[in-house]
Amino acid sequence: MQKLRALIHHVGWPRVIIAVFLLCLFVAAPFVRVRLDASIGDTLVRFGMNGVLVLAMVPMVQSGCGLNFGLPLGIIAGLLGAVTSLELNLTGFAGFVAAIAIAVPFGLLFGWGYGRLLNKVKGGEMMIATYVGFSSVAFMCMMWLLLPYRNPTMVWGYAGKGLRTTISVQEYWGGVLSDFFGIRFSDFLSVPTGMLLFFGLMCLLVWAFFHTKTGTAMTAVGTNPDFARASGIDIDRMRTISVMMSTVLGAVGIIVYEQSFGFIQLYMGPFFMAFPSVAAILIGGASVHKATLTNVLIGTFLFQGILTMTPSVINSMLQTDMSEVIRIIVSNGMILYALTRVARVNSK
Amino acid sequence: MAESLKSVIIGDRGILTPSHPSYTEVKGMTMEPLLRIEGVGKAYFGNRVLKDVSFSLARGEILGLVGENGAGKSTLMNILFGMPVIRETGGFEGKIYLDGEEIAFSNPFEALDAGIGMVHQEFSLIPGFSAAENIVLNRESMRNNLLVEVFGDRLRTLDRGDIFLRGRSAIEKLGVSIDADMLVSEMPVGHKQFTEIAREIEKAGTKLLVLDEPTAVLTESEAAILLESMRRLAAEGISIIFISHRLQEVIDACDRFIVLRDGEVVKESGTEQADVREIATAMVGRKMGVEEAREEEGRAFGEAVLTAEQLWVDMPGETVRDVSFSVRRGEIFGIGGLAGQGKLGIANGIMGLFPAGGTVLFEGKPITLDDPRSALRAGIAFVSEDRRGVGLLLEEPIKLNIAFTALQMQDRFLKKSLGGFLTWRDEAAIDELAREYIESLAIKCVDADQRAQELSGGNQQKICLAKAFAVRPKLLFVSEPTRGIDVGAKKLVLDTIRRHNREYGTTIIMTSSELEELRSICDRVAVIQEGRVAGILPPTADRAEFGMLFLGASKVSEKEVAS
Amino acid sequence: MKNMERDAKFRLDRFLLTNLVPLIFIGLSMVAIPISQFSGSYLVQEMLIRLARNAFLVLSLLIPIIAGMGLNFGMVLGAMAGQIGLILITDWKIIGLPGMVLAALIATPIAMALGWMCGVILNRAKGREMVTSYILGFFINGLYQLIVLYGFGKVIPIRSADLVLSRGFGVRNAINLLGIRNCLDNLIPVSLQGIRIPLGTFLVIGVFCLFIVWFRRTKLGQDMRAVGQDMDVARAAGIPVERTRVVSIVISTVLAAYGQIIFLQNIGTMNTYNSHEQAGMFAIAALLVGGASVARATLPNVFLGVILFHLMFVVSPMAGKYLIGEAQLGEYFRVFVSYGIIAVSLVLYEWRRARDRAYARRSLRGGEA
Amino acid sequence: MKRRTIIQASLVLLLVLFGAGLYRIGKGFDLLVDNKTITIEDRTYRATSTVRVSVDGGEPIELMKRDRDVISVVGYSHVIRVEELDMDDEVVRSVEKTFRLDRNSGDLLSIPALLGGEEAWIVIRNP
Repeated sequence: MQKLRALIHHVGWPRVIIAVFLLCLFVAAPFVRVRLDASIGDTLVRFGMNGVLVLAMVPMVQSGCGLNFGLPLGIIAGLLGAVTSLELNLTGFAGFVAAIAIAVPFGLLFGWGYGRLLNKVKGGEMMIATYVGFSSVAFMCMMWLLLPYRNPTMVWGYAGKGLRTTISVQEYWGGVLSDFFGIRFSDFLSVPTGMLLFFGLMCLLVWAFFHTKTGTAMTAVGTNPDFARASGIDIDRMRTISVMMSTVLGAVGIIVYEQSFGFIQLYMGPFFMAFPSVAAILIGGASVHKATLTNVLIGTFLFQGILTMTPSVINSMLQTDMSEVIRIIVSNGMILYALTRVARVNSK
Repeated sequence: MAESLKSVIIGDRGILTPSHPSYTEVKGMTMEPLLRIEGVGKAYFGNRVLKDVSFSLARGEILGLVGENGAGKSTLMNILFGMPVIRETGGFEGKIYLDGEEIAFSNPFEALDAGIGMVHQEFSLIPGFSAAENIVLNRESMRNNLLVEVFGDRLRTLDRGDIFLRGRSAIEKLGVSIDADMLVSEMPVGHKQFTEIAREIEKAGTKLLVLDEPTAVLTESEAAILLESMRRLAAEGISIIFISHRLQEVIDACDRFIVLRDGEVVKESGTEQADVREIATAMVGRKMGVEEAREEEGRAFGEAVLTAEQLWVDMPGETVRDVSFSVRRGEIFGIGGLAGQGKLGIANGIMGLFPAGGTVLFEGKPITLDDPRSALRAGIAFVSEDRRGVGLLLEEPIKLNIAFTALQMQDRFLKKSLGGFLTWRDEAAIDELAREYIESLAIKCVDADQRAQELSGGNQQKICLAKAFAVRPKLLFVSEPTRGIDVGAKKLVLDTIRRHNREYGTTIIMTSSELEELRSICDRVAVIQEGRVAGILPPTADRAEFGMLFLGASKVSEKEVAS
Repeated sequence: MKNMERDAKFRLDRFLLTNLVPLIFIGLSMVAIPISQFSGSYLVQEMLIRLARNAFLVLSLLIPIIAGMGLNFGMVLGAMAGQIGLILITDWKIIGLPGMVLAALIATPIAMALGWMCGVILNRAKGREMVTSYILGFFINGLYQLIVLYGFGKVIPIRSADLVLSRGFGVRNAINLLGIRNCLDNLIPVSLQGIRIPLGTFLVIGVFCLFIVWFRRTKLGQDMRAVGQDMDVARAAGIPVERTRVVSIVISTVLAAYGQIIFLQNIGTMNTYNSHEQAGMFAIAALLVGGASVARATLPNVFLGVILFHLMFVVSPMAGKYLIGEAQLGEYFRVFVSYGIIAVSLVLYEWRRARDRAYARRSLRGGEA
Repeated sequence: MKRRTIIQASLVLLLVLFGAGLYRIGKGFDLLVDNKTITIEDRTYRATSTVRVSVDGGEPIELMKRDRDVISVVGYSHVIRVEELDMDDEVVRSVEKTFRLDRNSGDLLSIPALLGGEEAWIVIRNP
């Protein structure tokens, strides 16, 4: 009993509750005639889709910039890469790689500016990041109308210009990762091997980075900026690098998301995209200034698991669709918990 | 006026001024001192900080309380005010009587209610409020209105006119001229200090006022006005405990003084025949438990390796104003002085952690101040006084803490792979390094992967030293190496520093508040007072010499000492 | 001499920085108004309506700023409380001013409870009040949806068929507030040269401004100012810091509930699941446009802000249409401006705070001689 | 302190009463004014002519035979004025009647019943 209590304390109550809740959903699923294999398949797909976006939180948290509510900025870089790749009429892997290749420089550029801005407002990063994200999305709304994209599958038919709200990538590079080495167990369960491998590769890269000299310095900046400065580390530079990494990961993440989802969502699409990722990493056990890859993996799985399972299971049980409300309460409750917990540790 | 207020001694303890209204009562032997402290003692976790302190204070008397930092003054005041920290750590011994009644406050508000006022060193004022508003803070004059009946007392309206009048009369009582409508944020420092005192005396029934180093931030003329105000208050029957490092002020303003050292009253007398030198000696005196003997050896040093000229450092609470000194190769150079005088600022400024200016030459080449990399690259390392704040990555393993600076600044403990494209941490080399230091410094830990925060203070300090040694510095700054660690560990740490100096010939500049510690291992000791070098003495110099320098009572130039 | 020059330059910089946002807006309006081709009287009418509609909501933000808690993004809690009141009176068919007052009466205890909760949570997140209250808004929005979407019609009875979703419970997305529409605005019909003046609402707003002026002179107001400027000093002086902060949020939340009711009586329809979210953002943007900062806001900031912000809001779609031929672009532009202005204000505030700290430190520095 | 608690409690009570009062004076009803033939408890009232109806002195509405219309009223107590018109729109007969509504009363005002002197001229609408 004592051990169990210690374990729960170590893992954290919210994570335990959510894990138990998810487990209950999986157990309950067969009883309300929800196919377990389909559920598992969906969870895996969503896990792969969102993984990289959640991973994009790690560098900024580690360098002490707080939760990256400015993720939409990275997403915009990814969108630019995606639509440009479509404009070039590239298909298959070439299209996917081109999208990433185009998105990365944008990500670096946006991240650089965004990082410089955050360096000027140390202490108030999160609120400002939120609004920088929002306003950049709104700014891009204008740009999507004005940028000279001409591919007829992407622009409004009647005007011949201005990008559509939703653009299909099926005929270009939809599913190139997901179907790569895809394993089909049944009609309902297939494993998106390629996408999971790609996510794994990204995790490996991030892991490796934090074992290099720069990565070590970045961790020190996040853990104790005074220590880092006394050891001769340029704090602002480290923070900027971390923001650039986060932004680039966000850009790559949205492209992975789109190839699996099959559509590019422009305009207000990226608006609230930061919140699920923030919630996921916090559910995984990260705090406002410490995040690990384990947090990413566990958090993404738990959060996406709940998102997959609540609509099907709860709806079958209660005959009402409460999944949206549950998503709002769980994800924001989680963020709220993290924010108040940090303050309590600090005040000691 | 001042002369007439000089004390006369009645009996062996009670002191009153002849002009005092209750003087006649005293003659009738009905007098009970306002405050009587009997046998008060206090230990924190077995560490004794106060021992059998007894004294009493009569109405209208001004008592000077002097002592080095750590002598127990603040603990005594914490006990008097019933600070929660005292109760949380097991209460105190002895008894305190106010007006003949035993008191033991459970929080400072009770002390305030009982008529004890305290003026702290740091200003406790609301910047956007006027002097008057601050003086009556949370005791505002108010008028009732209808809504009070519904929403409670806090919706009473303020009576601004009366607040202004009360503020002004409190200021007038002090005999200074401050506009009661002036905002605190626009005031010069001295006025803030007076505003704060005015707040305490404005409280109805303030009988006892504790002033904690009120003159530290004041100019000389302001300090003179303050002392004058104190006498006026005393004449009105308010007793004052005056804590100060400026001994001359204590002698000028007080009727009587007591000296605390290591938690004990070592001297108590009237100020009439007092002499600064005598008080200084009493204050600094010999400490218990620190070894006195030092190996006398013929020590020869090389050329000057570090020279600082007109150094100023803007470190909050430890401002360095104008410091020049030079340190020779192979030497252990000590920097001492009372807290807040600026001794800690020197190392922090040279290491680029706080804004600084002046010239610092190391091996003939200038160090760029404001840039930590410059000093680190030149081969200077720093063990900070703020161990947990600056010294360690508490949440990271021991080995990373030790290797960090060497890894970042000197590109050691790295290995390349993929043809030099990737530079990794060389975990094996880091392990090796950590093992080496854990062994040589006898760091008590489970293994090198343990997190730094799980270790005791002494072992954490050793990690800080190991981190500095790992960069193989030519010059090492060590600040307060024994602060907050137990006696056994103290000796180990000091021995480690000395051994490093002897074995590698590393030049060491050690800053410490503990004079005996400096005297035991340093070759020369500079004393910093009010941001300037008060003097540089050999460790064998008389304690009284140091005491005088600590207190700024005399300026001894380095030349005099050297000759 | 050099110091004085530096000071003067610093002061000028400060003035520009403090008033940068209103200046940008005045500049933008001066360019956009002629392009939009709106007539003066139309704009005046429009501004009067919008002032009446929004001022109260913006005013509700002032008290937490006095208490040093920054912009109260948690005011959406109050807006939700107000909306619950409105849903109930619409269902009960309570018409006109009595209906509006009854809605406010119902909303009050709900807003007090929510505000108290918000205040307690913010006390646990000192130093990051804004982001916490912002997320708290989303969180409570989840609970609000739970109640409105599943509670109404199941737990809380509603009878009106116009309100209930076809499935038998849950409230429809759009609610017609015909019963109380403009009832306060038109209470005292006044017209000046063809421009209608919503005098009733202005009277309420005026009374509220007087309340704020009076409130600052009460003991509670004084305590809030003290807490806002230095929490530790206030605590040392015996002011109950935590309680004061909670009270400031409760007041703000209750006032936001009233503000939302006034806002919706002017609009006349309620978007059950969105109205409150926009309320918070527009109110905060308007206040910041008026030159307020996270730490300081005055009554003139409120009115200037509402006028400038909504001027931009009215003018930009038309200006976009005439300028580029795309009204849609103007729509996006004003969304961009709303969010951008909050971002810019927050950045300026944090930046200025860092600069002021550095400046204060420099002036404290001891003599270098 | 006690006095203050009493004041506060009574204020809360007052507010609740005030709310109830607001409910009463603000309660709105949508009334169907009906000029159709109706049978109430075996008595049949025929709609014979066009009528002009106004409630509480508001804007009058004209109802032809077999017409019905909606009037919104606020409050519980009202005065209805019905004028029977002939072919030339001349008033033949005018009836004024005070009536009260409550939670359970119907919302269909049958003009023929009213003119026929029926007591229960306010009926509950058949769903």
